[in-house]
Amino acid sequence: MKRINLMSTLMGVTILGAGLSGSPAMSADVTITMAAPDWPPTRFMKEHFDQTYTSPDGHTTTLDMDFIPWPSFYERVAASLTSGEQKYQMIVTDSQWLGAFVEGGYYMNLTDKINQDPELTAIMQDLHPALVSAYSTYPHRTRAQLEEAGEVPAPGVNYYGFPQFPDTYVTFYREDIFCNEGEMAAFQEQYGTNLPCSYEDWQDTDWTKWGQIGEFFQRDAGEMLAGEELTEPFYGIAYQAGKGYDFSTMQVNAFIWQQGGDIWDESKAPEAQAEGVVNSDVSVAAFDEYLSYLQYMPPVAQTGQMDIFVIQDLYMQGKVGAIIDWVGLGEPVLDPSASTVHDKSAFGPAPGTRQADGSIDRTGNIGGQPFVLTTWNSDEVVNEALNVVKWWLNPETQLAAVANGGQSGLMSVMAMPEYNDLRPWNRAHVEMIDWQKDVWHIPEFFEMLTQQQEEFDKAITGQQSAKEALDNVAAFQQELLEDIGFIE
Amino acid sequence: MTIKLNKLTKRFGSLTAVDAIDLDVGDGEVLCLLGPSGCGKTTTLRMVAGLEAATEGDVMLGGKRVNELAPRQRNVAMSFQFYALYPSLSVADNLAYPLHAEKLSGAEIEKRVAQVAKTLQLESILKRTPSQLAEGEKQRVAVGRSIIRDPQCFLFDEPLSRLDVQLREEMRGEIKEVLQDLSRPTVIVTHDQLEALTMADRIAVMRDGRIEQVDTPHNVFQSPSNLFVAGFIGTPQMNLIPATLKGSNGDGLADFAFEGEQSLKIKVDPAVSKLSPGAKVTLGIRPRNLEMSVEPTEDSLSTKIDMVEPMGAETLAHMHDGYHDLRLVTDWRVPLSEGDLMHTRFPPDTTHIFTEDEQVLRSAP
Amino acid sequence: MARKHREIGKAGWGYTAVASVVGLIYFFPVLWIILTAFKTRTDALAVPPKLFFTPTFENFTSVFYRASITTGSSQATDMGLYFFNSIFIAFTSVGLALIVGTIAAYAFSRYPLKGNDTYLFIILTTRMMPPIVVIIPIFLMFRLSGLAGSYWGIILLYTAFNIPFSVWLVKSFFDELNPEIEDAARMDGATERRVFFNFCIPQVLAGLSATFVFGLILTWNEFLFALLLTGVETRTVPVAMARTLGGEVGVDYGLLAAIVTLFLIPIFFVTFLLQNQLLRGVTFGTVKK
Amino acid sequence: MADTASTKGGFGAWLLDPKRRGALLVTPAILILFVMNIFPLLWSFGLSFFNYKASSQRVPRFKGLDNYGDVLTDEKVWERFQTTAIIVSSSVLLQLIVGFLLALLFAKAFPMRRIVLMLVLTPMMLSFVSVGVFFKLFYEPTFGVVSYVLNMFTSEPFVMLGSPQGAIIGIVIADAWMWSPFVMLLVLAGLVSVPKYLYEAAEIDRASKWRTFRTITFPYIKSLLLLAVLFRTIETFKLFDIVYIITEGGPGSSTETIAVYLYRTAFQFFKTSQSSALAYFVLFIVIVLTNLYLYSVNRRAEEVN
Repeated sequence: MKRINLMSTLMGVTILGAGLSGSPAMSADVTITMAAPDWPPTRFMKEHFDQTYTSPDGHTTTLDMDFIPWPSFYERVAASLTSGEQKYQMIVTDSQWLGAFVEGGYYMNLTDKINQDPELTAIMQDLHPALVSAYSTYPHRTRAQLEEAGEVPAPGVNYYGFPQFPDTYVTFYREDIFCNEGEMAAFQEQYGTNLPCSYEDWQDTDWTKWGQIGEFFQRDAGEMLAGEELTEPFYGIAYQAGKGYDFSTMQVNAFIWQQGGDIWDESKAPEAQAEGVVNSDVSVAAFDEYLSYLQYMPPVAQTGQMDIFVIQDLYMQGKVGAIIDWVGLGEPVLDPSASTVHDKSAFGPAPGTRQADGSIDRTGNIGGQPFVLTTWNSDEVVNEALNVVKWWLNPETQLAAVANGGQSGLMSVMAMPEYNDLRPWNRAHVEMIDWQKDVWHIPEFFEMLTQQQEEFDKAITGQQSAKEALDNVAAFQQELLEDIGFIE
Repeated sequence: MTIKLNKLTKRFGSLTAVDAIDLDVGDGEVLCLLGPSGCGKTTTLRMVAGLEAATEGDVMLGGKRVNELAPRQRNVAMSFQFYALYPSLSVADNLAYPLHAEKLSGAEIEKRVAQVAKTLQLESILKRTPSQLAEGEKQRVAVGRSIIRDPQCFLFDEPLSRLDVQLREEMRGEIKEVLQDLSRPTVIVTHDQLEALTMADRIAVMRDGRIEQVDTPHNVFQSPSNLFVAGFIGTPQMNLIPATLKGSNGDGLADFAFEGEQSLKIKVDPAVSKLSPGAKVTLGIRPRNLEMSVEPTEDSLSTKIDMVEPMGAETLAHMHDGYHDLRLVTDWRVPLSEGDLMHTRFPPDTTHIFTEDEQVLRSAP
Repeated sequence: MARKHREIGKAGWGYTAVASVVGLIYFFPVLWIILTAFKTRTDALAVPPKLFFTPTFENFTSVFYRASITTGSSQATDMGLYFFNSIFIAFTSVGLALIVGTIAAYAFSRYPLKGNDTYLFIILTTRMMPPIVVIIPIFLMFRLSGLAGSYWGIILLYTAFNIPFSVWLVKSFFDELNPEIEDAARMDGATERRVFFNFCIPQVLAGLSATFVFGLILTWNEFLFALLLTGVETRTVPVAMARTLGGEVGVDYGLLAAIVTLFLIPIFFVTFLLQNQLLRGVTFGTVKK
Repeated sequence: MADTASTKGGFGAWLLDPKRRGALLVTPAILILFVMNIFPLLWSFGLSFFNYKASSQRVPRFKGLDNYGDVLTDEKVWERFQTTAIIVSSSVLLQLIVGFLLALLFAKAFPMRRIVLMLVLTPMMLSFVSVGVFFKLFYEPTFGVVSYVLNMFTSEPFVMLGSPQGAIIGIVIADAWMWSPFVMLLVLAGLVSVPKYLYEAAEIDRASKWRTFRTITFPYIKSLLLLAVLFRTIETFKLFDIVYIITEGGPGSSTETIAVYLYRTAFQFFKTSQSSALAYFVLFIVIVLTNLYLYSVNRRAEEVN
């Protein structure tokens, strides 16, 4: 298949079906160049590949990982794709990028391959549906929609990606102070409820208690904390409230979803509206609640710079008692050279909103990255790349990945008895993954995200109210989405 | 008002630029510091101005030691070699510049500027900026700026060096005229002896940081006190001929032998009798003092003309006797041609004798 | 006792002391970065901030080695190669721009073309464009020509970035020279080449040094194009540096500081050596004595 | 015409004809510039008349000047320009003041000046990224050394980046710190070029320090200062990394410069054509500034001559 459009070639986009395709049966040297962010989960993939991979087709396969620094990863990949460089055969990608790069003709639609290959079908069936929904589908299909179909792969759904590192946010907390008897008694006395100490306690922790924890532990220098005098101010809680990328949206969405509000739902396009949904009273109240806890957080919260790394650092340096952060950022917390609380930390599920029936809704926004194949490869390379996918999503590989700080999306692996003990946050992660939804996947996601982050930031830094922020977001999204035909 | 320098010394590291010089400049006197470049004359001037700190010795202005005072506190006027006109200011503003420190009224300043402008014929260019001026005009502005106020003394650093010959002559006269009206001690630094000879009341000839001779222009020219001054002052340069004294009588009639065969019996300063026969000396005589003679005499040297340079009213002849070069200046009407043999006479009392230590041999007046 | 008065424009050790205090205050952020290079993460983020601490050299080790995820054994980070690349690419491209620019500058100065000033202005304009705009076309061009990921690609690009600056600066130095000397040399039978190399170049050497330093400062830390147009083999330090800005933790302050510190050394040294020329060159040659 | 060339000895001789020497010598520079710079510029100039999006496979449609219309009527663009103008003017002003004072300090010769001067020159040699990262850390209310020092004087924690004004100040300080040395070098060059005898003359003429500065020093550095203003303005206009790292344009959009916005439009929103139009609009403004800049260079040259 060769499709050359003169105009798009001139404009910088070239979609070339790859040139040579040899016979798949013949063994050959195959090099798969993969764009990957430079961090342990991808480094593990490369190292483990070199140590264990043998091609079932008898190829000599090289996985050539182009490790790109995280902060520049998006630019590098976007520039490579949109300029038609065609350098990469596989790409680690944020799930939000799917729409833009699928529409651009860069990410390969794997639906047929999955349908034709029972092994791949089995893998898709074993993957947690929340992950399949978030990481693989475009146009985006929700978990509910996939499950409604009753079969995997679901008919009429296009599949693109596989989990490279599935991520959720969980609570990181200081066992030494949350389980301190004096503090526990004082908390009980002040709020008439228990200070969460065990995993089970956290399972019963909602946002109200989260706020109480924040208020309770906000202490000045000179005050006592768990029997010791503080030399600097201490804070109870922190979660992301940063202007960069998606560093507030991820947490705000949780509040909105849990309280019954919604973001613009692309899986229901073109009927789904933004105006009236995004800025519904429920959403405004949810965003207001999110904002109300910021007062208990370290002062950086006032700058709109409190991103996922800042809260991690505040926690690791012992400035805050509990944070909600990605599992993917958990490993350094246990590292004595980086963390002053490496031996005092425990992990629980993130708090949620208590429902009328007393249960807690923990719906959250999924993190982590899938990886995808690109469109310009020969059949031979595609087949070998799929072999790599199968190798990666093999339970053995996945277990090794988890043991080395990774996470698995396979339900069979998560169900293994040893899984929860491999890393201290695994139990929370497994519990949380069931609650995950994802933000938009449409090509215009970045425009929407940037505008939203800006409006949220104004609310976080006190320049406008929650209502104003969401009204602005809704108006902007409504106009944009109508313009491009996602809303009729 | 006087300037008095007392054992004034300036050292730059190991280099001694000015070496313990003593100097007095009286009220209304114009003194020229004359010497080849690098002799320390400018450094001396700058020490008087306060732009350079003295290493040792005293600078006295009006009888007061001023070594520790900054230039602004010494109240001196100085004109710089490159004029140092303020490029962004008009001529009028340049002239008025030194008056601001005196807190004069605007009207008073204007009056003074007009006065100086009149004296130096600057009226027509008062509005121009320095970059629009000719060299001569710049020079006049620089002079004007120093005379506009009433300082302790005037200092000029190579005031005419950047002018062409004609302008230089003109300006010499003008400056001299202006200075005569201001009864303040004035020091002019120059390497041009004509400038020094015409403008100065006294000249201090400097070499290697030392003052070789201080005297009136006439005396410096007529009675150089040493070989250096003799050679430095006067154009064309004085003839300086090494010789051996054979003998002398008390009246100053002496016999000299030169390298080669020739010898000379001439009348010189009677002090020559203090030398014992056989002493090495240098005879000095200005080219204009040599006379020509048709026949050889005992007070003449025989030479051959190498080259004739007409100089307008006079003619300069280069001659040699096989061992020494001689220069002679004579009236342009005297016919001279290259290759001619001639005899040059040393008229009585115009020949200076320098002893082996380069000092002039002269009986006390 | 009256104090000895100071001569204008000269100052002594007292002045040095005052200037050093000001200089150190100004230098403080750099000093802090250098100190951070010797700190553990905990020390780097300590409250109150630590001026005195037990120095660690681990950050410097980490610049060149990292632990394997699977085996924990130490792996080279290729940072040595990146340092080489940075130095090689920066020096070559700045040098090349200087050579090409000097030749062009000489022509602009001595053999003005029709519309000389227009050419010069267009040359300068290329420096004014926000780089983001040209990224996509350049990227595609590099792919088509096979220059992407090669030394030559990035060197040529940096050369192009430095040419406007070189031409303008060096031309102003040529303009300053007295062409009579060159004419005199031509009268004496010197060839054009000799005039250029034996008369002109020696007189503008100071200007060339200044141009070199300025080009180097402007090229040394270039990030965006290096990120997009270098490959694994030709990656430069500023790109590699970005790996310390976030991943599993936020900014790795110690490691970043260590790389910054090491990366400062070559350019600091060159600047120090050519300091006097820098002072002269920055005037764009228009200031004469 | 090929014939005339060949009669004189072929192409080589034609090329080396002294008439063509200027053109010949300029060719390598122009060639490199054309391939690496001018060609891509023309390319994106062409793009600015289409509705091309790099993330879309749709065939681009010719839109004429629509993109320019969109850019000029976009409220956000003007807001960003305003922000940029505030940051550029205050940063350049601060650079001028600091650079100027530093230049005065270093204009005197003193022992070890070469070494002390290097302390001040170093910030210029750092990367934007590292300056951004470390200034952000300095301002961080819990860990930052600046905050720590200021906290000693305030009861509330000092939060530099919490307000739009504070964020702008924070960015301006970082940028001005980095580039004041550049202004210093320019001014220093001006100061050094003042003939010493002018100061001596002023001293002899008993001019006050202020008068000396006004009548001698300032005229000599005036046009160099103008040069510094324009050069820095042009560069600061492109300021991206420091802003992006320290505030990401926040709080809200209060520090989002035109360069950051351009980046977002081109790289995050993939509005390739529209971003080209915006860039050319920026270029237009920069060219106006450049002309002023050249004017000042020429005036400087005239003054000195």
